[in-house]
Amino acid sequence: MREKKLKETIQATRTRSMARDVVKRFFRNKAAVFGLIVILVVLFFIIFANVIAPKELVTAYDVRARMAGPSAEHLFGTDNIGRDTFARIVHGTRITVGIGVGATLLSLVLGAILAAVCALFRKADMVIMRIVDVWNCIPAILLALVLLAVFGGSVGNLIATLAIVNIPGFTARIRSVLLNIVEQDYIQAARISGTGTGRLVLRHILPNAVNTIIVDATMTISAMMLSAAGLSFIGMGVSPPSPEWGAMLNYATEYYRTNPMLLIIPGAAVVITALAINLFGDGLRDALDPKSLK
Amino acid sequence: MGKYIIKRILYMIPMLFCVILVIFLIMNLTPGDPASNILPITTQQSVKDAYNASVGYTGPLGLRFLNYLKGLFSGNILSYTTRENIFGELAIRFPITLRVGLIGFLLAAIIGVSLGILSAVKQYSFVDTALTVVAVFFGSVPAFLIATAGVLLFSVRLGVLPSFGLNAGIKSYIMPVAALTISGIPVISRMTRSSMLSALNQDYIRTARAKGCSERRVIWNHALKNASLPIITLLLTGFAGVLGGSVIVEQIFSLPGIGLYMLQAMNAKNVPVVMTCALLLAFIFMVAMVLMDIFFALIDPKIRARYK
Amino acid sequence: MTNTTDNGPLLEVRNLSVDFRIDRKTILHAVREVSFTVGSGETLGILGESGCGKSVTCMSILQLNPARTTIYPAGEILFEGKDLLRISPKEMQHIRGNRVSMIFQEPMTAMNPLYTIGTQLMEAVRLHRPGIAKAEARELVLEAIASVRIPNPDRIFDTYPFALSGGMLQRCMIAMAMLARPKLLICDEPTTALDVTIQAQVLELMNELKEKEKTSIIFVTHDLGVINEMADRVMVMYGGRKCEEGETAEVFLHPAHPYTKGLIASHPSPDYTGRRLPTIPGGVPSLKDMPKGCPFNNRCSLATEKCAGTFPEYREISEDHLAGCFALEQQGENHGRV
Amino acid sequence: MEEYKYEYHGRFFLEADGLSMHFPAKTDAFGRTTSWIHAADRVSFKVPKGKTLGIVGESGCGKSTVGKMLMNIYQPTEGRVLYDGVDITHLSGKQRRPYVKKMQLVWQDPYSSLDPRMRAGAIVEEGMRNFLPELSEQQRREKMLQILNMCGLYEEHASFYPHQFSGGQRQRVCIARALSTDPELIVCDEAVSALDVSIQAQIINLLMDLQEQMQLTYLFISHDLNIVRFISDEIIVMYLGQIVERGTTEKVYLHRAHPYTKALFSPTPVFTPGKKPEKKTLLQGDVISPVDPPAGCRFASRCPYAQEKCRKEDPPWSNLEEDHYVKCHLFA
Repeated sequence: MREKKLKETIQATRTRSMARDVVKRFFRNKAAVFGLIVILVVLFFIIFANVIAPKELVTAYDVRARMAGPSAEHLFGTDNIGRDTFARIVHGTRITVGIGVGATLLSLVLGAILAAVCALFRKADMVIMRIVDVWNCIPAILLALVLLAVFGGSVGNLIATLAIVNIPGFTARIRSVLLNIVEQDYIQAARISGTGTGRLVLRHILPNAVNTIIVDATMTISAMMLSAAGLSFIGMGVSPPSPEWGAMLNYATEYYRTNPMLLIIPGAAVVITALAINLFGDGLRDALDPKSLK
Repeated sequence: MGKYIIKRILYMIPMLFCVILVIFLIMNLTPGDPASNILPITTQQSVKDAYNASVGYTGPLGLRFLNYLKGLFSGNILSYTTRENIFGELAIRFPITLRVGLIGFLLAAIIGVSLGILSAVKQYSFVDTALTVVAVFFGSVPAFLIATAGVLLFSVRLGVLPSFGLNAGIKSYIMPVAALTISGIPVISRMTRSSMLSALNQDYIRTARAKGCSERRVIWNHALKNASLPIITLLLTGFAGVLGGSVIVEQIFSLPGIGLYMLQAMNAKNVPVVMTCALLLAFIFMVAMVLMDIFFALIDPKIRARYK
Repeated sequence: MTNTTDNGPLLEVRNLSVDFRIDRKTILHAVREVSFTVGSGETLGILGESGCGKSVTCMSILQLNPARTTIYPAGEILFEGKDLLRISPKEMQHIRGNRVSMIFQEPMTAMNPLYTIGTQLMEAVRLHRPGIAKAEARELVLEAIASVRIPNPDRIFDTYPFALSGGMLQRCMIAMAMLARPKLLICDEPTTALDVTIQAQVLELMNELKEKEKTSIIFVTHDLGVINEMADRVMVMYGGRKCEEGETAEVFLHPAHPYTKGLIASHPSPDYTGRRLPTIPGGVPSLKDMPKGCPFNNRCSLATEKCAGTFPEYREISEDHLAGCFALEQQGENHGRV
Repeated sequence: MEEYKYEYHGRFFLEADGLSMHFPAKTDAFGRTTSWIHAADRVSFKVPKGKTLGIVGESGCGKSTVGKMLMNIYQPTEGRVLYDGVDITHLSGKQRRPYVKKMQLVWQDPYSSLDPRMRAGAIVEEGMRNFLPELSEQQRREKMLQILNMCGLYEEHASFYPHQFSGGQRQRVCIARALSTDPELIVCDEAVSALDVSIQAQIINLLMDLQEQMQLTYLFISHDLNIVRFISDEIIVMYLGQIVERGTTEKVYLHRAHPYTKALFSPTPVFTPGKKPEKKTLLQGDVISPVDPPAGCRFASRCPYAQEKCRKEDPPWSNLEEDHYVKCHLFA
C-alpha cells in the first residue's frame, strides 16, 4: 500500500525531461525570445537573399534614383549612385554574419582540439599553454591588422585572421571547462566501469562541456561580427564595392552630410544583429544553467 | 614577493623576444616589399631593389633581425619611410594615444565599476534591470559605431565638436574619449555586478551581517574587497586592449597617435615600425600582468603567503 | 537591562512561517507555523534532517535569510519584548552580534578570507562599542581568544583564516560570537563539518562557556548524540513543521511522534545487536514535493486519509512535552507513556 | 609484517602488502622533491572473501588514499595489492581489465559521482556494455532493471536524470552502477557520510543485503564509528597514514586499546537515550602536518599518555589478545 503510494508520488512529481525544462525556461525570458526572432529573420535573409532581392540589385545602379529616401520601391532608399540599400543590406547579411559564424567555427574547432589535447595529456598541456601565453601577449588587433595588411582583406582572409586571433582565448576557456569536468568523480567512475578514452570523451566529457561551449560560441559570433565590421570600416577588411556592412559604413562616411541614411541603416543592422545574438546567448546560458536544474 | 616580481620581469624578456620574432617573420616571409607598397606601380624593378636595399629590407633574414635588435639596444631604429628614428616618432605619438586611452579607460573603469556595484546591491530592482538592459545594448554597439554616431550628431548636425584632428584643444578629445568610455563601460559593469553578486553570496557575508555590520559596511568592507580580484584582472587586461584598440578611434578621428602610425606602417610594410609598436604594446600588456600579480598579492593573503 | 520579565522566556517564537519566492509563480513553504520558547540560560536543541526547516527557522531570528526571496507571511519572534520581524534594520543591527549572536556550520568559509582573525574580532567589538579605544578593544579580543582555549592569542590575532584548521576557526567564531556577552547564542550545526575528536573539543568548550556565561543557546543539528549531550529541551522538525517538543530526556525516552521514533531507532545505540538497522522508508522530500497535511504522511506507517488533509493540533503528552500527530488522538491519552 | 594471524586460512581474497603513497609537497629549484606528504605509510591488511573490512579515521588519515590505491586510481609509491593471490599493482591496462571488472567503487558525494547528462539506466548499463559484451541489448536492459530493483529503485527510475533523484536514491544508483559489472569487491569510500541519518540506515541495510545475496566483499571506509562497527567484520584504525590498531570488530570496539582509538570512539556523542554521556578523554590540539612526519609515534603530539620514548621511537606492534593488535608503546 505504502509502496504503491510512494510510486505514485514519484511518477507524479518527476516526469519532466531535461530538454523540456530548458526550452520552457528559455521561452520565459522575453529578451531571449526577441533575440531568437531576430536571428530567425537574419537566417531567413541569409537563406533567401536571392529571392528577397535579386543579386543584380547589389551592384545595379540607377543614376536617376540617386540618394533617394525610403520608398516602396527602395525600402531603405538608395546610395549616391542609386544602388538599392535594402538589397545591399540583405546580401551583406550573408557576408557579415557569415564572417562571424565562419571565424567562430574555425577558431572553435581548432581551439577545442588544442584544449582537448591539453586536458588529456599533461605534457602537451605545458607546451601548448606556453605558446598560448606568447600568442596572448601580441595585441589581438595588431596581429589581425598585420595579417590583413600582408594578405589583403578578402572574406576568406578576414575569417582566417579573426580565427587566428581568437584561438588562444577559446583554447584557454575550453581547456578550463574540460579540466573541471575531468576532475569530477563521475569521470573516474566511468573509467572504473571500463569505459575507454574515446567513449569517455564522447559520452561523458563532451555532453557535459557542450552547453558552456555553445553559449561561449554564440557570444563569440557577435564579437567576431563586430570585429569584422570594424576592420572593414577602417579599410582593412572587405573593401567598399562589397555590401559587407562594415564596408558599407566605410563607404558612407564620405556622405555624412548629404545622406546620413547610408550610415544609419547598416549601423542599425550591425547593432540589432549583434544585440539579438547576445540576448539569445544570455537567455541560453540562463536556461542551461545547471544551478536552475532542480 | 620581490624575488617573484624579478622572476616575472626576467620572464618578460624571452616572451617579448618571441613577440617581435613572430611579427618579424610574418612581415618578412609574406609577399610584398616596402618599395612595391610605397612607390608607384610603374616603378622599375631596379629602382625598387635599390630602395629596398637602402632601407635595409634585403639580405639574409637573420642578419635583418640582428640589425633590428642592434638598433633596439642602441636606441636608434630608422623607419623605412621617413628615415627618422622610430623612438623619436613614438615620443611624439604615444602621448596622444596614452592620453585618449588612459582618460577613456579611467572614466570607463570608474563609471563601470560604480554601476556594477549599484546593480549588484539592488539586484532585480528597477535600477538593476534598466542598467542591465542598457549594458546589453551598448555591449552590442562597437566603438567605431559610437564614434560615427557621435560625428553624425555633434559634428554634422550640431556642429559643436570637431570631427577630426587635434586642433580644437580639449574639444578634440571629447568624442574619441567618449567613444572609448562608452564602449568600455558595459563589459566592466557586467563583470563587476557578477563578481559582487558572487561575493555577496558567500558565507562570510552572512557572518558579517550576523555580527551586526550595517549593509553599507557589508558591501564596502567585506564584499567589494573580495569581488575586486576578477575586476582588477578585467581592468588590467582591458587597459592593454584599449591601447591596441585605439587604432580604430584614431583612424576615425584622424588622431596622430600610435594606432594610426601602426596602421600606416603596416600598409607600407614598414617592418621596424610595426615591430617596435608591437614590442611597446606587448610590453605594456606584460607590465599590466605583473601589476595584476602585485595587486593580487596585496589583496589576498593566501596568494601573498605563496610568495614567501 | 531591557530584559523586563525575569521569569518569562528570553525568546518566544509564535506561529512562525517562512516562505521562499522562487519565481513569480512558485512559492516554497520552508517553515510552517512553528512555535517555541527559549528561557534564560536554557539550551534548546532543534533536531531534524536536511530540508526540515531547522536552519531557516534560526536564520529567521536574526533575519539572515536571503532578503530578496524570503517572505514571513505569519508569526512573531519576540525577543526581550520586541518582535524581531517588525523592527527597523538599525535596531536589528544593534541586536545582531550584541544581544543575539550566531555561529555557522562551515568554519572554513564563515570568516572573511582577506582579513586577519584579529581584525574581524576587533570589528565585532567596535561595532557595538563605537567609542572604545583601540588598545582596550585589542585586550578584549585577546582575552576572548584565550577564553576559547587557543594557545598564543597574540599569534592567532595576526593570522589569516586560510592558515587555520576548521577546529581553530570554529573556536575563533565562538570567541567572536561571545565577545559582547550575548543573551542568546544560535548555533547552526557548529560541529557537523568537524572531525569527531575536534567536535568533542568544541562541544566541551561550548558547555563550559555556557556554564560560565549563563547564555541561552539554540543548538541546531541533525545529530541525536550531540543534542543528547548539549540540549535541555529539544524540538524535532520535519518538512518545515515542528513534530515534537519537550525535555530532551523525556522526548528521547518516550518519543511520541512516529518520525521521532523512527529517527531514534535508526541511530544504532552501542548495545544494539540486531543484524538489520531499523529505518524510516522513503526519502526526505524536497521543498517542492512536500506532501500536503502532515509532511510525514507519505513515509509514516500509521498514516490515514486524514493525515494528507490537515496538520494535526499539538497534544500535550505529558508536562512540557508536545507532539503533533493524529495517531495520538486515536490511541488515547496515554499513548506517549509506555 | 606478519603481525596479524587470521583465522581464515588459505589464500586471502584481497591483500594490501605494505602500501605507501607519498605525494610531493615541495620542490627545489631543480625540480627535485625536497619534502613529501605521507598520505599512507606501509599499510597492510587482508580481507577474506565475503567479509567486510572497515577502515576508520579522521580526515587526512589516508583512508581514502588506501581505497584509491586498491582501485589503481593512485599508483602506490611502495607495496603491492594482491587480488586472489595475484599481484595487480603493476599490470598493464589490458592485463588489469579483468580485475577492474571485479573491483568497483562507491563514492562519498552522490552528486558529483553521477554524470548529470546521463539517465540512470544508461549509467548502470555502461559497465555491462564494457565488461559483459556477451549480453544482448535486451538482456542488458533486463539485467539493468533487475539491479535497479535490487537497489530499491523502480523501473521508471531508469529514465531519470541524476538531478531528479534525492541524495539517497543517487547513492542507490551509484551502488547499482557498481553492481553492474558483477564485481566481487566493492570499496565504499564514505558511501553514506553525505546522507541524512534515516537514509544512512537504509543504504547500510541495502549494502548488507547485497552482501548476503551476492557474496560481496566490502572495504568500508568511514569516519563514523557507529556505522563501521555495524557493517564490518574487522576494523583497522588509521592515524596520519598509518594503521594504529586492528582486529575483529567486537574486540576493537569493546576492548579499544590505542589512545587514539579511545578518543575516536568516546567523543562521538554516543547516543544513549535520556542519559547524559559520561566524561570523556579529550585530545589536545589538531592533527599534525602529514608533510615529512617526525620519527616516533605520529600520535605523540596529541596523546595524553605520551612519553619521551614515544617521540623518538616508532612504536612496535603488540598482540593484545587473539585477533587484536595495537601499535603503541604503552602495550609494548
